[in-house]
Amino acid sequence: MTAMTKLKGLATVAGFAATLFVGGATVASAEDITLTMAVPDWPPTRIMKKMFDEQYKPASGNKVTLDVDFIPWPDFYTRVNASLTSGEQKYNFAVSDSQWLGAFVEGGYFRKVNDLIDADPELKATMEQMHPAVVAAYSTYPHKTPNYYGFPQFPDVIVTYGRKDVLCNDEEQAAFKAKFNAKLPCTGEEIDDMDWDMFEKIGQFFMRKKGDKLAGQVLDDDFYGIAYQAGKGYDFSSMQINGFIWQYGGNTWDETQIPTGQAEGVVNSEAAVKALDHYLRLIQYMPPVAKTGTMDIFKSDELFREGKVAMNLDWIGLGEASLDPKSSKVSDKLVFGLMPGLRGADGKIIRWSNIGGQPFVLTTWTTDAQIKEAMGFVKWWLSPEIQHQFAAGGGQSAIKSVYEDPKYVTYRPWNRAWAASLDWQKDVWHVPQFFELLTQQQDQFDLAITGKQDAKTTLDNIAKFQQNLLKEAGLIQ
Amino acid sequence: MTSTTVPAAPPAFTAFSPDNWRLALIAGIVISAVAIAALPSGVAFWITGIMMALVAIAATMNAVRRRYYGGLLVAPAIAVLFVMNIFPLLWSLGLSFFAYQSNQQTIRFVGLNNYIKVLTNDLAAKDNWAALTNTAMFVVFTVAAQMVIGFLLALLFSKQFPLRKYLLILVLTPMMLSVVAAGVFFTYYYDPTFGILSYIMREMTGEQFILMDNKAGAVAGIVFADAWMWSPFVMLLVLAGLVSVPKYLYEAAAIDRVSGWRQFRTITFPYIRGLLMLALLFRTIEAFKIADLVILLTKGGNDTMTISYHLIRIANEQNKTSEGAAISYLMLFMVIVLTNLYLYLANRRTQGN
Amino acid sequence: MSTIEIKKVTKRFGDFTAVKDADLSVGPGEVVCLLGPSGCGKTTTLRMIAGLERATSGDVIIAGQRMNDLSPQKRDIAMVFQFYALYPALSVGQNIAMPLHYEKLSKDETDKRVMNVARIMHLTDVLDRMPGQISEGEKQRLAVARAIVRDPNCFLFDEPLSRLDVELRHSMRGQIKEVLTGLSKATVIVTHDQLEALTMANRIAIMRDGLIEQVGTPHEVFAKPANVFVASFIGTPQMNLVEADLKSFGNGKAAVRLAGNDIEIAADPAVSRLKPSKVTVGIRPRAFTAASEKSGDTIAAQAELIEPMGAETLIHARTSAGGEIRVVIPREMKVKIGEAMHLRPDPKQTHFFGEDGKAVRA
Amino acid sequence: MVDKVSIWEALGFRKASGVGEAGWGYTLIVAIVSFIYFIPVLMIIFMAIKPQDVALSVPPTLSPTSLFGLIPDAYVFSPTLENFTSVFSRSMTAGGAPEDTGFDRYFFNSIVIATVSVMLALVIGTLAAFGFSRYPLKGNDTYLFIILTTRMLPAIVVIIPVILMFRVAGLSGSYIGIILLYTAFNLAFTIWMMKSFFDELSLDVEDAARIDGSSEIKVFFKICLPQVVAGLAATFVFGLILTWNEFLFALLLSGTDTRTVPVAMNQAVSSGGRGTDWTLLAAIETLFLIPVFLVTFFLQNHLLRGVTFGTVKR
Repeated sequence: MTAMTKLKGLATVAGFAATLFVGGATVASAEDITLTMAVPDWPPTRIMKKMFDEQYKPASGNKVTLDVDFIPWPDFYTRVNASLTSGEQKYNFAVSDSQWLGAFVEGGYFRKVNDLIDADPELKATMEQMHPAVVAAYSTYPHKTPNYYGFPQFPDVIVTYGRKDVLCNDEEQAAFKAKFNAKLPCTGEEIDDMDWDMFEKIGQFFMRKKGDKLAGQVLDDDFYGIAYQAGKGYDFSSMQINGFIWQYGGNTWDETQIPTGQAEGVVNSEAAVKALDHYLRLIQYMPPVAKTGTMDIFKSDELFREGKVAMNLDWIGLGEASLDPKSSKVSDKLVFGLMPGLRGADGKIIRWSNIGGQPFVLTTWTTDAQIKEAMGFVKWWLSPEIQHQFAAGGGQSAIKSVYEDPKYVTYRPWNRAWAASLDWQKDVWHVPQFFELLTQQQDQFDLAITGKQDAKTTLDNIAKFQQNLLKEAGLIQ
Repeated sequence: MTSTTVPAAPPAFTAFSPDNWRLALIAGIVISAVAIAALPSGVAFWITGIMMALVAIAATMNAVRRRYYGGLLVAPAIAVLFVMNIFPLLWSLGLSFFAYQSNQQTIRFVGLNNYIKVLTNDLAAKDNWAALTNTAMFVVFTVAAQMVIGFLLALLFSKQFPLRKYLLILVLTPMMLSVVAAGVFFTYYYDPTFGILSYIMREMTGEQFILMDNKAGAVAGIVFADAWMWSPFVMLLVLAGLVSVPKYLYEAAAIDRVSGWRQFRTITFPYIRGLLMLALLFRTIEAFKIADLVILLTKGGNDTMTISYHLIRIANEQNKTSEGAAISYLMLFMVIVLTNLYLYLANRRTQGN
Repeated sequence: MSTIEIKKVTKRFGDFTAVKDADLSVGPGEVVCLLGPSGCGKTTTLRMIAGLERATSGDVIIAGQRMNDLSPQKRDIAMVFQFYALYPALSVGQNIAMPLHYEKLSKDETDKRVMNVARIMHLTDVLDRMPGQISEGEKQRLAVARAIVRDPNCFLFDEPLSRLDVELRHSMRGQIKEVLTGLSKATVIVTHDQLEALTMANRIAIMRDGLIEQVGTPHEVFAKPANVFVASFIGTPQMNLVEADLKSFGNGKAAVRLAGNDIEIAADPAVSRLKPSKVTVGIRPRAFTAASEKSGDTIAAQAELIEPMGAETLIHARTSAGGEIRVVIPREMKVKIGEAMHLRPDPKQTHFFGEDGKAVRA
Repeated sequence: MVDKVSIWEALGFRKASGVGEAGWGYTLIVAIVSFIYFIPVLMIIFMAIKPQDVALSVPPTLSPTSLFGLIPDAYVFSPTLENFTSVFSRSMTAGGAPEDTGFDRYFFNSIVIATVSVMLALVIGTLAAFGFSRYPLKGNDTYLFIILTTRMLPAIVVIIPVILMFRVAGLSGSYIGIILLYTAFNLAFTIWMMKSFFDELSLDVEDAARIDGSSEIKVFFKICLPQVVAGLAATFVFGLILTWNEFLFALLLSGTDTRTVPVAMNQAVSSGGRGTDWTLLAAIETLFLIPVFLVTFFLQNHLLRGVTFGTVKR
């Protein structure tokens, strides 16, 4: 080895070491602004990043880079929570679930954006165009107060996924008529008018064993009527159960009721017990995985896509996979409608549901220069043209002018249920204790779902826990 | 050590020499303290770092001149461990005496209150104790299963036979899988609709089979997956012990007409005892931390909550940092007691002979 | 009856033949040494008798019973291993007791027999120690003790003394021989040390490259080596083996040209069967007498190197043909380096080997 | 003369002798056991080559080949390599064009981070182990036990101070930070393993070398180290397996550029707005298995020769 090659080798090694040391750190010059954003890794965020890269031109003329950290969904909270609470100060923007707001606002991580909205009439107008349910859920803390923190990234609601091929089959229609003296819902409109009783009948009707006939064909595996979320993880039963409770006239505690609101007597009210009982009663018509407490939103979606159930209640956000023939056996047999409701004495359906979806928020350590660019980005994102593009690419928009545009329903088959659903969406607590409340509630619901305790005990336990916890936190007096 | 020359005497405290670590330490502490007090944290961090490096250099020089080889050799490891592990652990230990939630800005000294709370509080303690009992159950079941399966597999592979190398790698593969992927795939194997297990059971009995709908099944499912993944670890250690037994001992035993069981007890076992101990030690430590598989397979349902999963909920999801620290230190205490018990028993048996 | 017999036993490992058509029989009370350089197949032969290796072909017969297919456990034999194979986790006493477990004796009986053997082997003081804590000599005695604690069909020893120092080896030789004499069992000892074999064995089987070259009493293999190999292997200093031309044979004397000298030497009548040809003449170093001057039966040589060995002196001498011969002469005779010698071989101790290397004897 | 061959011998079971050796018959038994043990892995590998539409079919498809008609058609799928391509490039938005998923980078990261940190732990840990073994400090066993305790707590307990420290030191999202952390993570096992190896070595050889005038450094490198090569290999493999699949630290401390495969793998666990993408997950796991599988395979002989040491002492 000559001295020269030795030197070269050394230089290479040193260069590599330097790369290792510096790692991913980016060197920014004066007019380059980088916005770092923590988002869950899924199409609605991927498409946002793509649209930004392809189309966004900042009005300021600065070179703005959106550095998006796509974090897989299962670890998203863990990553974001650890980053925020440890003081890593890594992200300027974070997509947040609506329930997280309180925890991170109280911790001082999420920046209040009222001043930014007020300073910009255009943005203020856009916010006023936003559906109030979405604003309340995604932006406000305490819930429903005019303290704004976030902007919708992907708003979401639960809708009914149905299978046209079995629902509209003549034989099945006739058999259903014969059995229940009612019309088996087949079209979107018929599904829109479906109440829980009808949903239950459909569940019961489509319970088939291997070898039975379904829509004229012999089944090579068991078939089940219905599916909805009944899993122990995260919020994978509360989001459905809350809908039942509200429809029955029951209530949940949330911070809008401070200081007089109580958990005991409210959370475990008679109406709520009846609602939970109703929810539990339908589980028998679901695939057997529901008995294990792992029937989450993904499992029910998977069962539906694999053609194991006739109907599924799930978030719109999971819809794309059903449409894709590669991941769905029912991609050409889909029909969508509203989530069922409870038929009231007047024959009208009482509707309530828990809103899903995520806002994105600004963090408190974002600098003024970054905020300026960030607001430019937000305005661009919420502009009707971009919202239309987003919806066309599989997203949803909560801006009135967008979702009321006749074009909107043509983007995706479930969009016909979108605008109507928005009106009866509610959200749960946004308090910092949300995860404790949620975890305990999910644990209790799981016991009920897996048949280990009845609805009354379940709700009593939840009420008692919430009462204690919230009292300790000074939220209940 | 066979050193012939006498090491140099330690330098006088005031001497300005590169091996005067005492002086360096004092100077380092003073300068760092000033820096931390007066400068922004980013700058102070680096100044403190440089000071620590200087002290380290002085200590090293001192060790070289006085021939403290043991200290010199161990120092880098201790340094890395201190920065990356022990310091954070002490930080957590400190936090366990405060009321602190990582998502709030307040902190307040509460002494042992966190410990008292996690052990006796109406709301918190019940979950802790339940999770602890379950963890104990998992530790017993999965460690026992791993030891037995690992041991039997090792016996199987202790002979020389054709293709041994290729078959051994098959058995070793499970522990190379990522726990998440393995766990997710076990949810598929156990799935009552799509899974192979339920399919086979139904083909055999004609009845629908749901493994995870009761505690026994859920525990069995988790233990099976965990034991399947980690038995190869035990196997490899035991196998190493088995192949290290000199062959002539078995030949002598054959000549002496020693029965199989006695042969195992008096010849084989003494050779693998140390390795079994190491396997038991590391597997027990790991089993105490079991959480991933529980999260993936049951989410703690069917009464399968473990202390480690509980800890993740408390410390990460609910941000109750100091309460989590208290739980983890109680847990650490138990693991230390248990591992020391192992080591004590192991050493007593060794000395007994 | 305690006997061992192997008939036409062959062992192959793949392409390699370790032992070929070995025949050997050991009578009750007889001690046979398998002697040979390392790699000659002697240990393999022993292991086949023990059942630790399976004979590829041939018969292994112990106590009159063919045992090829039996495992070592069923052969009822005792063996002392080269590295003793002491059970490291058991005390000395437990080690000795190990072979007795099979017999399911009472504890008292076991203890009695262990004590008895320990006394014979001088191990009573160390019974409670671990094998790692005793001396090399004690380890060796322990290995023997473990073998003789029971009453087996036969005894097998694999290089029993190879790990001991010279002094210990000497005393152990005697001890083992003494113990074996009292037991009247068929015994096979594997060794590469001819002194060990000569002193301990009733008969010696000399092996080379998997073949048994000669079986005989220590005296036979020394006095009447069957071939060049045995001749060269047995005896110290090594026998002189000199290439020679056999010219004629008459009057019980052979005329040979040997190391540059034409000599006549009395020889076995069987030598007459040989045609005039190349032969190898073997003469032990002690079989020379130094003559004062050259004659028809002396070999001329020049002393080159002188090694005093105490009672005797070993001289390496250069013959006129250039070859070297070793001569042992009494201490009293003084020879200087460079001095010319006339060496007269003792005809009775002179061996003729044919071109095939085999001894020519009546 | 050839012995009569019994049926057992023909099958490879030797009746007598050959202590510790067995033939093809034994291989057959072990092969069956090993295969059964391997089935769950095999099913992952098969999932990786299944077309997406049969991924969750009932009955489960079990084999890419009918094995000459041995397996009924219902259980057979036709293999495809498509899933492996989609690990590296696939559409990330609804109906979008295939784009780079970054997995090439993640694989590179995993390889660099795991290899460097395990090697580093091996160097530092071996030195420390040698120190603990040859120059026992006062309270040696206590130090060793404290080192062991660093493995006893779930990572979640130490993570917050570590994140903070990384931010202050500017190590967030850099290779050096995660590598140092993994080095520490591996040290406990490395030190305990290597100390056991050093404890087993005969001191006579080392003393002889010292008397011959070798320096301590020479004694370590020329005398001790060559004797524990097997141990180094074994420790490397164990360390690699543990580091390779480490998840939590990687999730919380790696940046977008230093993300490792186990973190990115969860893309497929909850993939593109749905639950698990089984074939994709299987393909990632299968690819991810290959490097560590090969390393283990090639160091296997060392693993067996290597891991031999005495009783754990406290």
